[in-house]
Amino acid sequence: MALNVLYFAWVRERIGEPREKVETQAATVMELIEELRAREERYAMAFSDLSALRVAVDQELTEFDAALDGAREVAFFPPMTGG
Amino acid sequence: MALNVLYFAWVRERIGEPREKVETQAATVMELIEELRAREERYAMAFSDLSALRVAVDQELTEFDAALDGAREVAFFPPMTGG
Amino acid sequence: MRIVVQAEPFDFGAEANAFASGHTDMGAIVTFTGVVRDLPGDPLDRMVIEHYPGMTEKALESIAAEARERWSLGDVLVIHRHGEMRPGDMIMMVATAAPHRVDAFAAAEFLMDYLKSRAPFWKQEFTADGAEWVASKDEDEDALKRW
Amino acid sequence: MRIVVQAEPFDFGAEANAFASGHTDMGAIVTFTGVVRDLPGDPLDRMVIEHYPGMTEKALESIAAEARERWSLGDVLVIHRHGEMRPGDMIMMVATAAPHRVDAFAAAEFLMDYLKSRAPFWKQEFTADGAEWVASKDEDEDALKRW
Repeated sequence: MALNVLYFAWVRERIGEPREKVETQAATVMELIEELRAREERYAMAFSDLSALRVAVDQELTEFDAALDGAREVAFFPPMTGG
Repeated sequence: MALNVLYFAWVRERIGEPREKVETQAATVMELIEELRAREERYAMAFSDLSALRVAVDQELTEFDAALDGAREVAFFPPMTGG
Repeated sequence: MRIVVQAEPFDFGAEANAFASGHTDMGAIVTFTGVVRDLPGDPLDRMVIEHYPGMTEKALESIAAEARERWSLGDVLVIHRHGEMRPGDMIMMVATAAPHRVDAFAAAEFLMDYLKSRAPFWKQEFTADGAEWVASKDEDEDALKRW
Repeated sequence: MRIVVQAEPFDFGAEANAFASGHTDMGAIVTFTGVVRDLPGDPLDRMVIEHYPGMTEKALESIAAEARERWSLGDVLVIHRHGEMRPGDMIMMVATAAPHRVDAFAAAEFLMDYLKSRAPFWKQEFTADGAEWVASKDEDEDALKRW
């Protein structure tokens, strides 16, 4: 499947781009992260400490073990600092 | 001593005036209330249920057993409903 | 700190803007505004608020001073009207400015709880049935116990 | 209920007045406004807020809808800016209208607690030392536990 993968804040800075299309068979967010980590050093760096990351699937906050079936958009970012 | 005695809200309505000068030797608020009660029916009515009344001496909320020495102004009123 | 007791209406938005604009070192501004409600089933013609001139200002100043002792606050504003008001009219407002939101919220709630039952104001409501003094609520007296 | 996410400044006073004026059946209006603070010792040149278009609006709507389920509220307003801001600029505001003050206060605090760490905004501060992403605070995460 083709996923839109989005990055925000320092995750975006480490990856070097705000979004990309990723062709993947990953069944969960965690499997997607493993695939990305294996690609290049900048991904490995961005995903080195998952406790500092949050993930949204189709614009809903979720956990790293969330399933990806039917998902169209996955976003990675640090803890939010609104308000 | 001569005290300015003030009445507010329904206490003012029952007494029939907003303020009066009272010549008294009362040592406490309670003694002043007893003197007023003895005066006329309208005072007895206004002071019939002290749990429904509050008192301020020289513009500070206080209790019915508060001393009056040196006081210049005593005010009686129902519980406050500001805000 | 500014304490205002007046019969005239006040401009909530203008007051809120002026209050919030004065403080580049305060991250959090909280306002509370009390509005005359129209009573369902018993339409309110007007509300008249009586107060105790002199004591009112003292009581509000002492409540505001206590809030400034309890929380880290940059500023406090209290405006309270007396006299005649109609449904939809604003009765009063408080505003607090603090470095952090927890202090701004707590101080505003504290001010309101004290102002409700410790500042010498008395509300009277006029409806088609006549005039009635608003009774104080046990819950307002109870609200003071948490501070 | 009105949710606004925009880069442009907003007029806090005008928004507050418009919000408060619409409700003769609501006795209590609470507003919270977040202001860019100047950091003592390390003067802030500017703050830039990044957000996640689409998800931001959804998250704010869902937080506001939850507030309306939990408390008796007449109305909710949330305005949050993104992009570049200077010290003293207003970042965001929430407003709540309720028949009673307890609900208006609780809902405003709830909205702020959730908005702080569940709405997809990220602050970056620019000082003479360079740019730094603002770290989330444990106390903000902890604040959610009380609801």
